[in-house]
Amino acid sequence: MDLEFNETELAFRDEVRAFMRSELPEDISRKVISGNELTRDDYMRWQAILNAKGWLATTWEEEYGGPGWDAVQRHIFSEESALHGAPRMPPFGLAMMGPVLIKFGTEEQKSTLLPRILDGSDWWCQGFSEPGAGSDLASMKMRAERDGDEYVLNGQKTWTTLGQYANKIFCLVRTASEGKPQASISFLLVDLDTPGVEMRPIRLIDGGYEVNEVFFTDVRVPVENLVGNENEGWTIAKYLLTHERTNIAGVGFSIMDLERYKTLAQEIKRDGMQLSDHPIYAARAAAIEADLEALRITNLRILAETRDGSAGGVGSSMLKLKGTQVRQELQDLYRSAIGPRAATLSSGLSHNEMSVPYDAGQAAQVYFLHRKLSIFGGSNEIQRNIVAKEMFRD
Amino acid sequence: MDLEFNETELAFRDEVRAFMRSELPEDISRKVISGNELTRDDYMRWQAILNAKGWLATTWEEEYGGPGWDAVQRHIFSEESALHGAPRMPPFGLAMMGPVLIKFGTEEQKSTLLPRILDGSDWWCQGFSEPGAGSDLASMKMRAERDGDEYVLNGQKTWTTLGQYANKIFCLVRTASEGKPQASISFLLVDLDTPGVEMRPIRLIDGGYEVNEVFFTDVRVPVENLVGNENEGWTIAKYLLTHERTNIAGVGFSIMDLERYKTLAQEIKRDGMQLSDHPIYAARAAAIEADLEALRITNLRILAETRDGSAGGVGSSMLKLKGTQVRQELQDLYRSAIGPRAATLSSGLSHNEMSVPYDAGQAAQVYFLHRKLSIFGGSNEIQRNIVAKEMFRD
Amino acid sequence: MDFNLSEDHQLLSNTLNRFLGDNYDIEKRNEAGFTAPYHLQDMWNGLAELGVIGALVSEEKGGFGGSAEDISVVFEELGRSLCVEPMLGTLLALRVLSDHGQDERVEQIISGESRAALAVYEPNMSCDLSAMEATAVEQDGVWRLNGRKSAIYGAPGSDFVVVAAKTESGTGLFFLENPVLICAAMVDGGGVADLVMENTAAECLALDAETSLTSALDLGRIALCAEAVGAMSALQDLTVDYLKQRKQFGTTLSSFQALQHRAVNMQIEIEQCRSIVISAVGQFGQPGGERNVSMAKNLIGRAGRLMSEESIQLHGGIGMTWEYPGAHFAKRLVMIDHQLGDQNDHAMRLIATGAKQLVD
Amino acid sequence: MDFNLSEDHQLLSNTLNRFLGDNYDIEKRNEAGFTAPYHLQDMWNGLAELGVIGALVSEEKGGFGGSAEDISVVFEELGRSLCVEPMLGTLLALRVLSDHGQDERVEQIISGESRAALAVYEPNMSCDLSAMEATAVEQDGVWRLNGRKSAIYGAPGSDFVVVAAKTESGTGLFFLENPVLICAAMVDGGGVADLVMENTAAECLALDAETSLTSALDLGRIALCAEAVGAMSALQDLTVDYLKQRKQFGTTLSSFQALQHRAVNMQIEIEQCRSIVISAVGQFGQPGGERNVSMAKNLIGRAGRLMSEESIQLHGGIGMTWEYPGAHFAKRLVMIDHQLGDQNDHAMRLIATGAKQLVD
Repeated sequence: MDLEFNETELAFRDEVRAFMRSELPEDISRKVISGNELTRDDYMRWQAILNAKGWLATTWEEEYGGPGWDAVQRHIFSEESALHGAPRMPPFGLAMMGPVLIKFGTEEQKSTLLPRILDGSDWWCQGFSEPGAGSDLASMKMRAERDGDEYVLNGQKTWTTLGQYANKIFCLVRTASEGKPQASISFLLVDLDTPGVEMRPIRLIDGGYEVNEVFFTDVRVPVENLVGNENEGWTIAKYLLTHERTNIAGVGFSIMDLERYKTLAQEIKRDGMQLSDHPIYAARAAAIEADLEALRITNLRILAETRDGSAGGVGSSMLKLKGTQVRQELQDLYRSAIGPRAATLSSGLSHNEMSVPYDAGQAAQVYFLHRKLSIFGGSNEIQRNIVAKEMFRD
Repeated sequence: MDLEFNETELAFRDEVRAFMRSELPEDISRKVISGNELTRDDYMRWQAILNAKGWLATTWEEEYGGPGWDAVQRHIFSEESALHGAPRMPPFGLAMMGPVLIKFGTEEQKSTLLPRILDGSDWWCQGFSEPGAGSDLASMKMRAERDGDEYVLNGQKTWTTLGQYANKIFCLVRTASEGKPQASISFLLVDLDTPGVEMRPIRLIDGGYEVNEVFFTDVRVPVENLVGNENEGWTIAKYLLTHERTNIAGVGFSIMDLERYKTLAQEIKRDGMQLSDHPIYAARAAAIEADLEALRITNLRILAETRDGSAGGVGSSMLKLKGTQVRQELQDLYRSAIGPRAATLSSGLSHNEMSVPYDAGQAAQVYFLHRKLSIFGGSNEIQRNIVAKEMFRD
Repeated sequence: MDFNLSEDHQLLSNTLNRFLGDNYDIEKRNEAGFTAPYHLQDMWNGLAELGVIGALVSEEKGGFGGSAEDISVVFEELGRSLCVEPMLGTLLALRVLSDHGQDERVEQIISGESRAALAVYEPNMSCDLSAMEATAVEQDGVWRLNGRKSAIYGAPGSDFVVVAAKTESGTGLFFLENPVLICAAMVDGGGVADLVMENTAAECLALDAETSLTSALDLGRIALCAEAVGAMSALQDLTVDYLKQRKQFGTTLSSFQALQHRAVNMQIEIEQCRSIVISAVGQFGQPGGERNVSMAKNLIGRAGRLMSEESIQLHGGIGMTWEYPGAHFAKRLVMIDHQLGDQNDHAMRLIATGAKQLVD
Repeated sequence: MDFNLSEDHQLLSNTLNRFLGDNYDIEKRNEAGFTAPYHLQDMWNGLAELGVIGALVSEEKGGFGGSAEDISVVFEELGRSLCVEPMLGTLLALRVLSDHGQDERVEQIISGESRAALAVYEPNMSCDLSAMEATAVEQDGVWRLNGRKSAIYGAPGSDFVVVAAKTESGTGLFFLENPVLICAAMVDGGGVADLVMENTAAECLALDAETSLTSALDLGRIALCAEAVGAMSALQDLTVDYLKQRKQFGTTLSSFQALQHRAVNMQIEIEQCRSIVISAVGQFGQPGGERNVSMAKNLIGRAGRLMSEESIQLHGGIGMTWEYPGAHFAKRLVMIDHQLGDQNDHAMRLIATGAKQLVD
């Protein structure tokens, strides 16, 4: 048994660290660490820096422009990214569209679309969920009717993350009116500037804007935009859902959050008592730290098991479950540590005016926004169902 | 809104308190408070004292020998009993058999059996559960075949509490081979000394003995022992299950346990620190105290709502759920407070030798035994199902 | 023993419920709550006309109520409608003003003519008055205040602020007209402000008002707890309705046992919260009654988080959206824990007062 | 990075598993564990023959292992079989003896010829050596001990006890042959004793052995945590099997979603416990490694209670019976938290050492 990375891996980690220290723009990392929204330009600047280094499309094969990393390297890269406050690059182009095209796309699709993902010409978003069909793809309703060399799309998608920055969307659509979803769904690419597409923002609980609804009214899409065969979209969707999801446990984010809490606890007083000496807070932080250290190792164990393949469904479900619990606990601890001022929105109260080194109301907003962790991307209830199915299999 | 008992009720409470202080034998209350098992004789002594006072069969009408109390008086009596360390009288004769006979029994059954319950001639036990059918009466298997003026019983009952002290058992038996349980079950009384009845102890997790299995092999019982009509036992069982259960929240027990904990925390040190000053323990005890105070009021609220009738199913399910949680938390707090010595069974280490005023290993035993609170008498999962059914009713 | 509201209280509750229901939908509330002055003046006038502000003060002090129960009846209804009007700040100010013979000012506030707030909290102080750092010193017959106050609820748009500050005799109260405030919205809507004082001249109301302050703050805590119970009930109704309607995998969410059991646990906690408010109300003013207040704030803090997180989770994505009323109830329930001392502050207070009791 | 056992460790694990499986059923265990001397001499001899006792000490000190990983491999198997043999007490005694050049005694213990236990804990001391009250004073060339030791694991039937007591130089170690013990069974089986010392003469092994003691106790904690992981795995297997088999209302318990989700939560905690033991083993002896030990003991304490209570609850009545093996696993998991410092003691240790680190 050996907990340590080997020498090659350690050297790689040092290389990533050096890169983060020299190349990650400080204004971006500051935003990430304090939980502020990133602009499209922030993402694009970091994307260009990664692409120049060849570290952008971490899961792609080298022939398509990926760095040729194994699972451990990908893990190291994403953990170091989190620890240094690098943006988590939206997965829709790099981690979803790219691998899908590489596995299911035509040569034509690969040669035209993959480079556009890397150089930022295309920002993809995802059209899977529909109102009334979040985790339940089988009840999906959006239709694509074949009309000559085109499909005519009618319906609605929702929870489309960062759709406001995107120019393209990949959709699951119903191409057969009958039969099981496994045999009636197709995977289709749509330009967002096609007539009949309308994107509307959904304001979230914190007042911020990161997801959208997309409406399709008689939208005409050429049949070449199909990925894979007609009525075989289920296979692609399943591939995406079970595909290795790097950093699903978010250990790096949680380590960063715990550090942030510890700094705060050294700086803030509650009723005259230094928060780091406050027994209730200190005992709770100690328990969370134990959970986080265990999670870090669990993550590595599952990584080691699946070093050569994709992560098993049960393993990644467990990581998602515990990972979101730990992160949400930390957000709650941080919010709660701030005390009465956490109820105050920052507008009008600058950092200096607060005379404490944190953005008080921001912490509560971040806490509320991060309730999404246990809902989006397959709710924790769905993850428990997945693990239970495996546990109670005959 | 008025939280207080009225003057009559307060006078009654004072009367009960005075009675407890003067009449409850100290050796018995000591056993109750420290969680030791009571002997049959302990129960019988207290039963005789209560019976002499006319306070034994708290739920019976006056004509049958009950005290004629309303729900508030019954509540006050059971709370005061708990607070003073009086034994909780086994419900099988007094709270189950008695009310069933009064409601469903023949005049003959009432006149012969009720007095025998009061004077202790009969100790009844309960034969409802069967192996493989705990909360699920529908899958009950024990059969009673009619043969002339007798039933012939074959089958097995289990979880028969204090059966070792009993001379009689009331059973649910299957008297029709087909049809719904609602139309095939009868309520039958059996002398435990009838040939073919065998009682075997079940040792519980703490090594103690309070439940039993009862085996019936060709046991012949006269048809006069039927209560109600043949195949109408379901009605009686349902009556018993929804009948008002006094003190289901166990508030008095929990108050006593919290006091016991506070005394301990004043007397014991952990790593040199007085336990009452230990922030982790003190904060936890404070939260439990808040839960308990809320439960005390919840109990009174439900009592006030149902003052004149029997407690609603949902109300008593909620009281059982929160009541068992609070009691079990207190048992856990107490066990945990004792520290390393809680792992030591008391045998061989007398109180003096322990040089602390508690029975160390006993606390852990009591904690384990009290896991039964959330299982027996309708598990907490069943209670949640009951409440959910009401909540989500259309 | 009677847990029903009296006829008067039932009337107050119904009137308020109807008024808020008729005049106060969630869109209007959200628009007002996040834009200065963070409430609606015509709503405030309406509440004054209904006598709701007066219900916070006793008849002998010029109001028409003022018992802990009056206050809990009012705030439960405010919570059920998620009202952002500055009633908490007004309650706190009214109580200390009426304790110190400020009859005229009290009358103005009750009539809705003017509005006041109470400045107690500070960046390093959450619940324990002895941690207060702001000071008041008399120089040449003028009282001058120094220090920083924060979390002054309802201060934006108010006409004056009552400030608590340390004097040589204890914790004094000072009256500040047209204060210069740093105003902001609260995370869950409504107004709040900080106040920086540098030799700020003020009128002295009392040199040592700790008893009055503690009593006012404890009533504020009861108010917040009652508000939480109202908000929890409304949120639970939304959640149960949603589970009954929404279908997934071909069946309603309410048929999934894991979700059922969680909804039951929530329901039990709501009952517990309602009970602990009754307990705090019933014991208010009795010896040891501050322990019941702290028990209430501790339990409500824990249950509020549970209700908030579980209701969002049981709703799924829709529960995360601004458009959905439930999200705002959920936010309110968590933020209530940040006001007037949170679950941990009140656990510490229970520990401190518990030790005291045992010594007595 | 490799989380597989080495071939040697796999062999050790398999051998021990087979030996215990062949010789040690639950009835035999329960009979032995509650009757003096609270273990089975022939099992102990068998374990010595297999080299399991030697695996607790390094080769240079006369054993055949001695690393934190060796110890965790042994104890995980002991936990899986719910073994009551006095291995914990032996581990503690062996480590301090081998640290102080007691080669002959170490050899006797490894061979099974004699047995020893370590007396550290006291009625008022749970985890923090500085709270120790027992003293040792030299008079006329003889060391005399005073005070009371408790929770001496594995002491009944042992040939000698190593006693920790305060000296002028620190925490000393003393050797006591044929001690007069107050013996008892543990709540979950196995032997434990108290020791009352009144001017008791003893041989001095060391005047200040705090480093050695802390290291031995931390290894003991790792041992207990590994034992808990073994016991949890076995208990979870029983629970999952039961849920799959047992029918209620016409369907298996495993088809109830509320129970499924709870079983999943348990499974995740077991994985977390396994991970934290790996972390504590990996960091043992490194700077700050005691924090990982305390994290392990804290997490295992919390998860152990969850596993114990939930497994009993999911079983229903049968889980409450002495006859059912699961009940004894459940008891062991809770009682492990009482040994060598519980979740709260280790939270306090994490707070103390965390503060130290930040100051450094």
